[in-house]
Amino acid sequence: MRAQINRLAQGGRIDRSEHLNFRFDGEAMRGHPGDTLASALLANGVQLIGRSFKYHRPRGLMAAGGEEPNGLVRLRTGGRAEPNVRATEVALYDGLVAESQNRWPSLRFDLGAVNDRLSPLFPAGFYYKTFMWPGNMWPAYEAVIRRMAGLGRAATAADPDRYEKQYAHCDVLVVGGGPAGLAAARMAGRTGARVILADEGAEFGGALLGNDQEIDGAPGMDWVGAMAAELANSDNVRLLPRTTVAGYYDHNALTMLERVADHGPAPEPHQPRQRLWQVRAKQVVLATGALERPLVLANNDRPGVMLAGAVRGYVNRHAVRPGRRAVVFTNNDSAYGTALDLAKAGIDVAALVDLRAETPLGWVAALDDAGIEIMAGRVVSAVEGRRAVEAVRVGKLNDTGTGLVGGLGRRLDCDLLCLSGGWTPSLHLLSQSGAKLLWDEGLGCFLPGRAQQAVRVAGAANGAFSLGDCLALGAEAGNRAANDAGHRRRGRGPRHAMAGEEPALTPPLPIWKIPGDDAGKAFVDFQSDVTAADLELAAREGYRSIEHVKRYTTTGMGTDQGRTSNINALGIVARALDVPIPQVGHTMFRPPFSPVTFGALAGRRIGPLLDPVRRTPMHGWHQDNGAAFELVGQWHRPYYFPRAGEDKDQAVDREVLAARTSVAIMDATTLGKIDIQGADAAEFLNRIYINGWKGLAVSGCRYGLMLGEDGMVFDDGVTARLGPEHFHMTTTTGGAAHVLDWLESWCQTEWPELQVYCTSSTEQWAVAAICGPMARPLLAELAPDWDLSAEAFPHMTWQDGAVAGLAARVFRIGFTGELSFEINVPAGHGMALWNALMTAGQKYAITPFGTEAMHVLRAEVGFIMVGQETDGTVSPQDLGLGRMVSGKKDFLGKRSLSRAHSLRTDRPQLVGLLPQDTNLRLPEGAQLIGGADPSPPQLAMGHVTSSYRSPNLGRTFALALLHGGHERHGETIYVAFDGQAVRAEVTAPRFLDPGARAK
Amino acid sequence: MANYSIFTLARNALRRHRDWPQAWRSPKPRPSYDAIIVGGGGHGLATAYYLAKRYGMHDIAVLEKGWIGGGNTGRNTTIVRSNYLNPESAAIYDHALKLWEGLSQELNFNVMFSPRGVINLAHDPGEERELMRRIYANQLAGVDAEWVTPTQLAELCPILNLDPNIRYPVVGGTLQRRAGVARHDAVAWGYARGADKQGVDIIQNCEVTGFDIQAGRIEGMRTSLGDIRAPLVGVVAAGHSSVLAAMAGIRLPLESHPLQALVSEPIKPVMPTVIMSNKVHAYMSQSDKGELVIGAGIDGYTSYAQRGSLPVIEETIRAVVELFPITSRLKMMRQWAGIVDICPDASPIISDTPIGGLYFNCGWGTGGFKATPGSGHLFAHTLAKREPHPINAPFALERFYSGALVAEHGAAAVAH
Amino acid sequence: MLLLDCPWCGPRSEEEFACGGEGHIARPLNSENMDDAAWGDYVFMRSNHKGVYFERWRHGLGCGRWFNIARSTISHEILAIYHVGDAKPELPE
Amino acid sequence: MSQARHEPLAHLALRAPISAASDDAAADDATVTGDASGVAGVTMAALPYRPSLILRGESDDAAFLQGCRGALGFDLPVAPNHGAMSDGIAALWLGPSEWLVLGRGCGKRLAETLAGCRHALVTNGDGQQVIALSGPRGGDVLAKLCPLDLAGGALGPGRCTRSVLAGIAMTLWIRPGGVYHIHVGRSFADYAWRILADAGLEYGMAAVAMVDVVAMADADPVVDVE
Ligand SMILES: Cc1cc2nc3c(=O)[nH]c(=O)nc-3n(C[C@H](O)[C@H](O)[C@H](O)COP(=O)(O)OP(=O)(O)OC[C@H]3O[C@@H](n4cnc5c(N)ncnc54)[C@H](O)[C@@H]3O)c2cc1C
Ligand SMILES: NC(=O)c1ccc[n+]([C@@H]2O[C@H](COP(=O)([O-])OP(=O)(O)OC[C@H]3O[C@@H](n4cnc5c(N)ncnc54)[C@H](O)[C@@H]3O)[C@@H](O)[C@H]2O)c1
Ligand SMILES: Cc1cc2nc3c(=O)[nH]c(=O)nc-3n(C[C@H](O)[C@H](O)[C@H](O)COP(=O)(O)O)c2cc1C
Ligand SMILES: [Zn+2]
Repeated sequence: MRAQINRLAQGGRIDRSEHLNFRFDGEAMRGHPGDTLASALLANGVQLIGRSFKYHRPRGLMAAGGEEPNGLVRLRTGGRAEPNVRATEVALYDGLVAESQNRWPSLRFDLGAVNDRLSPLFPAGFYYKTFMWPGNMWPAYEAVIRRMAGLGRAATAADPDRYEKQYAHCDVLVVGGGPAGLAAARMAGRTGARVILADEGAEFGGALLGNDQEIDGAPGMDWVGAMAAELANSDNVRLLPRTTVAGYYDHNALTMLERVADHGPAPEPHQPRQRLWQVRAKQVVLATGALERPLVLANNDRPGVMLAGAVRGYVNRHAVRPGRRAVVFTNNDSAYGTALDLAKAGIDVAALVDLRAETPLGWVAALDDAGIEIMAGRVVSAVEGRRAVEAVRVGKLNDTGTGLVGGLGRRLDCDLLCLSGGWTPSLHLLSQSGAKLLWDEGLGCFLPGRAQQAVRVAGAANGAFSLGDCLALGAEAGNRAANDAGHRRRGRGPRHAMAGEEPALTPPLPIWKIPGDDAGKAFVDFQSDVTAADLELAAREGYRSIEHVKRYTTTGMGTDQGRTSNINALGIVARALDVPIPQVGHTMFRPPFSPVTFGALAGRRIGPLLDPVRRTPMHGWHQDNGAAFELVGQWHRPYYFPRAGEDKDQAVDREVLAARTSVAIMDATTLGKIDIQGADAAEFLNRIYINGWKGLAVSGCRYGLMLGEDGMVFDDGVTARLGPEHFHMTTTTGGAAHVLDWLESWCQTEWPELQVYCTSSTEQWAVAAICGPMARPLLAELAPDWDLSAEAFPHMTWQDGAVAGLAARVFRIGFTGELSFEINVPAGHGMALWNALMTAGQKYAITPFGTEAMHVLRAEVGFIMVGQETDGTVSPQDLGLGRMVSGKKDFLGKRSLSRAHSLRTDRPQLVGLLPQDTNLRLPEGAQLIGGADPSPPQLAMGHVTSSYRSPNLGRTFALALLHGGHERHGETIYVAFDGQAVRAEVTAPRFLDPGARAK
Repeated sequence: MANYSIFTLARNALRRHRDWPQAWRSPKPRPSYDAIIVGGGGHGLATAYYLAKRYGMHDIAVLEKGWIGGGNTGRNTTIVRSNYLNPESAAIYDHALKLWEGLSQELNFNVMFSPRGVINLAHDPGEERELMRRIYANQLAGVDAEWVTPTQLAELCPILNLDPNIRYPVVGGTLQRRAGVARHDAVAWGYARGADKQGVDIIQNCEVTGFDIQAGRIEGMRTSLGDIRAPLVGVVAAGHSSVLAAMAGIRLPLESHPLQALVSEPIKPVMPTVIMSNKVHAYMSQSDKGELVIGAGIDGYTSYAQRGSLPVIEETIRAVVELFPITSRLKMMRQWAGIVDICPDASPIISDTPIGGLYFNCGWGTGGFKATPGSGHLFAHTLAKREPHPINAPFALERFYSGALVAEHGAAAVAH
Repeated sequence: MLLLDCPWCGPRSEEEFACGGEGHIARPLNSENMDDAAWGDYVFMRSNHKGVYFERWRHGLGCGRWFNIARSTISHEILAIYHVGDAKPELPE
Repeated sequence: MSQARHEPLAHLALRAPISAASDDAAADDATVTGDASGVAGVTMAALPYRPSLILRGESDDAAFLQGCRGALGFDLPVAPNHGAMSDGIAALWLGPSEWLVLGRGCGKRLAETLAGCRHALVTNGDGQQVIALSGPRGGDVLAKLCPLDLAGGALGPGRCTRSVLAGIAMTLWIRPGGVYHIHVGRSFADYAWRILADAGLEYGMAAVAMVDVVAMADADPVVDVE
């Protein structure tokens, strides 16, 4: 077990009384509650944590939060393994297991590090310039490149955890629980508004967690505690720690990722691991703080080079000593506090190097008192050491800030270099919301431009870098947001007194690339291994747009999305192009702010809950009776009912034969049904269907075809006239919803003068279709009061009455060309009806059949299937149904039928095909050609749309769309598939005559 | 201009890469050109390249309102294939695929065309039928296409969920082996560099704001950098085609919608091929850097905002987690959208217009990246000869009046 | 994710709605006498406007009603919501 | 007409009521779970069949409204998303020309009183399943699956609306006491039940079936066609 050699003896927000055991790369270590994995590693003296993406350089931690580019580990094991996790964001728990990534064979000895030696060959975009020879070898090069890249390894087993999603609505969403956010949430909450406060961290407090600023004469964290307690006690406030606001979408819709159980080894039973919140906020306050930037200097990626603010946080919050002897290098005031806090914690501060000649007066005395040397107008010009910082050189900056006076300068031994290159307000979310960001020359950063949605920015995110301003402006933002959300009551809160006056700010001095050691790489994007030289090369090569530079060099494209690097990159590119920064602009911010787990985005609607399985009232019976199911839309329809020992063909043959010789029964519940009523119902149908409806008698049924305005068939079905102003329409199973939408859109928007109501009744009815010669006696038995003779109950009519004692509506229609009855009963009685039919049908060996037999039966008689014979390019004429087209009226799509192309006679037209080999079932989709030679390339004359074996015909047959097919009955053509061409005869698309049978 | 090769790379390494020339110039526009291409996406740049290289027109300019390749060329999921249903489509996409196969060498710029195969999954008998029809049509058209069974799929992509008991089990799929992915940005840059070498002016940050039309003929245009004259104009503006058409008083059969995509964080290789599913709507490949590149759907409304809504992403991620269960603990790193020009028959438009000298190349919608070289070449031919190449003749605007549409919904879907 | 203020139900999430594309496209009454060009214009050609766009939406998973909106296709801001059949409102571009 | 009606969720073989159990294989058909402590934060009940119909007509048609009053005994709610009920009959506004009417005998009475005016009546009770959600976390369960703002003031007790539940269409009727009636199409009932049960796991879910929780539910399964 390693010892916590770098744990400070006192201080910090950790619980020293409890020990947490964990492993990193197999080595056992310990930390305390309150630690992150990062702080615990530092406490254990681990500096080398990962290898970089391209050059496999040794890397240590740079930051303490979500902006960490280097400290990525693979966390957990098995199905819970997760690559690319930032150690800085992992709360330590007992039993934690993590390993380093992107190294082989080990972190210390990584063969990939040879890339660093070869790096002169690998400048930005090198791969665009090479690997082109010999011509076809790229895939081989690619395989090697792919293995080298890629950072972590994904899990190999299924994820055992649950992810929830939840919608939320609020008046004010406050993002960020630092001083500004807490003040805002408190004020908004006091108005009675519905408030949500979300913060990434486990604890509220933001920057106050890491520094020791006082509020009202007490430690800042006391104030934070009081705030959090007040908010927790307000019914109208929802506090969400460990919750990252990830995306800002249209109309103030935001997503938040709550890490519900990530701070423990595994979620409790039924507890989600993470929850994705989808918030709709009337108003948003962004109090997301500011991110510190590193300085770009040679070898600034050595383990031991860290952000000054992060170091301060590790010392104060985690009681960790990130190094024993530090040099602090800054271009702004904020790092002075770090230097002081380091000294306070007993860490030797070799010097504070400020590249500004003018130092902030307010701080100088304090540093003097602490005995810290300030080296002004100086830079850290070189970093020595390979796997860790061993020393730095401090040189004197020339007047223009472009070079050194007198070489690399003085050598200072140290093992920690703290960098502060200024602060970047965290405006990712604001930018996602559509607002522009405006460059502020004085502060050296982008500030919010005019809001495009109902959002305001407060605190450091708005460029307010003093605590007093953050508190005051945060409170004001919260109050105004609540007011704008309609909560007029003014929140009241005390003004706060800061401990002493915060020293006035001396402006930062942006020098984007620190002059110094030319031999070393000066990193800008640490994760993607992009150096200042790469950026300059891109600019030189003509990649002048910052978006081009990004893509050419990959800067800002890693898992941190360049949180610490984008502004430095921008500064360097602007300098290389010699244009002002605003003219270069920043790259586009996109969601998510921080990577979001796929599992959380997927939520619970995966696996068995991916999509509903729609069930008919008889579904259970079908399951119990061994049905094989077919997916049709969301329904599971019986495909066929195999008996023991039967394969699909045998079962279908049996079902088909039964339908033609005795009686067969099918569950037709899934067909769409639409109730159409109103004085103009018949006129409405006249406009919707291609054929006429006004003359249809009450009690009659008629087949109709619907076209889109492009003249192509999109649905069909039988519609019955239930009364003078009342129709019952049926649609295809898959088309039901679309047809209803189609009807509604026309009657609501185009023809509001028509009195008609369309109402879905699909769910209301269960439908059992019985067909075959014995259908009549079977029904007669169950409907003794009924005269079922062809005269009393003719084909294409319907009647109401009792079937098996159930109120029923029976349609004498069918889709099989057989004598058929479609019996409709209220869905609750579907099962009773089915049982009655099965029982009474036993004597006829009643045979349940599925969709496949239904397809065979209908094809035998040449009935089309929408979606099989049609594909959105087929007109009624093409199907041979031209005679249905009414010449007397207009209807949707009619005009398209007389377009030049619609009138061509060589269009694909529906025909029958009889393959010469009567046992050969032509594959559906096979292509029709004129000759016996299928070799490509050649143009097809059409394709097979449906193909079956018919036990009735004793042979196979098919339907096809054939160019000019209506005139080609009797011709021989060839059907091409899989490199062969087989002969077939073209026939009319009808193989059995339904006429007599059905009637 | 320097040739790109391992040797020049090594030579330049010695000089610390100080001497690389610009890949393309950034000239100021001249007052007039023989021809102007509006739109510096892959298609526009390829058009200019082929106009100069194959049709000898060198006095031409490409005007781009932003940065070249910043439109859909820079935001697509890079799937390249040619297995479309109609022979007209197969011809145009396969023409492109053949150009892809030698493109890096032709341009002396590695566009990383990676023919790692593209698989379209079928989840039910209906889809199987549709896909089989396409296979047979492709076989006849001379486009490679084969059916792969679940067993073969397990080998082609071990992380694919082939459990037969899931909600939409995979019953098989089509495989086009010659298909694959390419590096989208490199395509724009490679063509730009190639065109520039031929003397083409590539002018960025130059937005066309109006046309100068006299007596039914195009004379020139107004731009954010001043007026420019040209008797021949090819508009290749993808999602913005209708906007440019409106400047010429024309309407097009297009709707512009955001189409979304996203990438995961980079991981070590898990995905050796490209997989697409229409049923559960997702398509995925893995880039050479290691991110999973995932295509989502379109938003249902017209937009020019280049950003999409969350539900579309959620739908796709559900599908991805279902198809590839090991992705559950991976993370979305970035999502974005492009504005795609959706055409009613899901086929492109390469056409003259009622205005003499004004041509449009648009309507590629959700799937035109794969066509880039072919589209550029055919459009160059059309502009130079002032009449369509036989391959693009069926894709004229006229078809929306005659009814001779080239319906590719099945093969194109919102997929690639 | 848009928030649409249904003229009947008030503000609801986009998930409950369907967009029906460009509005104010009247179906020609006398299509028989139209030439192919005019008919093709009606069926296929759209302004697809960048800027304020007048379009039809339906609260399909709500009250079922169609209505018109004026929406910026650049910012997605909704500038007006009005009933089917009402004239286009006057709006600044 | 004496045949028993088959309830859409009959296949789940729900027993009523069932006590909570903290079983990990929770989403299992007939099951019921509690949270770790076995306490149910939410209770789910599959309500039995009750007659209902869709009523169509125009809100500004005085004759129609009067006819409705005659049949229902109260004013048809014409304000969006309002429900009204009295004497075991309820009318829920679904759209400006569409209402859901629940209760026995309404169909016949409405057909009579509306005979002279523009209207339509479409029976739909058999096509529906109502799942009642109650308990302290009922609203949270709903918020996992439905984008409505249930606490925003617009949708309090007595209100009703159509919306989406996990991608499927539902009609929501908010009853007093934090009880939500979720109406879904019969073919979707199984899915709705499963996903609600799943969503409730986190809070502890008790499921009850076929319980007559509302006075107006009618156990008599007889209904006429039309
Ligand atoms: C998310 C997504 C995924 C996709 N996936 C695939 C895929 O996997 N495979 C595939 O084949 N296709 C795919 N596509 C489609 C493909 O990206 C496009 O069809 C193709 O890139 C279009 O290329 P282009 O050059 O025509 O258009 P663009 O690259 O968009 O170029 C058009 C250019 O015109 C410019 N422009 C516009 N207006 C003006 C003006 N007034 N003045 C000057 N310039 C102007 C624009 O700025 C733009 O740069 C996808 C698209 C998206 C958005
Ligand atoms: N001296 C300086 O130059 C300087 C510079 C910057 C900040 N500061 C100090 O820092 C403090 C700033 O206060 P503040 O409240 O503005 O910021 P803060 O940094 O204290 O708090 C911001 C909070 O927002 C959270 N956050 C950021 N993005 C988030 C997201 N997308 N989702 C959820 N949470 C998110 C962070 O976790 C953090 O807790 C002040 O004390 C100020 O003095 C000083
Ligand atoms: C194939 C492909 C791969 C991408 N890979 C990455 C990536 O690794 N990292 C990243 O940040 N963005 C990646 N992107 C997204 C781009 O950063 C960017 O979002 C996209 O080009 C759209 O541009 P915009 O977001 O700037 O508008 C990728 C885009 C594409 C098309
Ligand atoms: Zn509504």
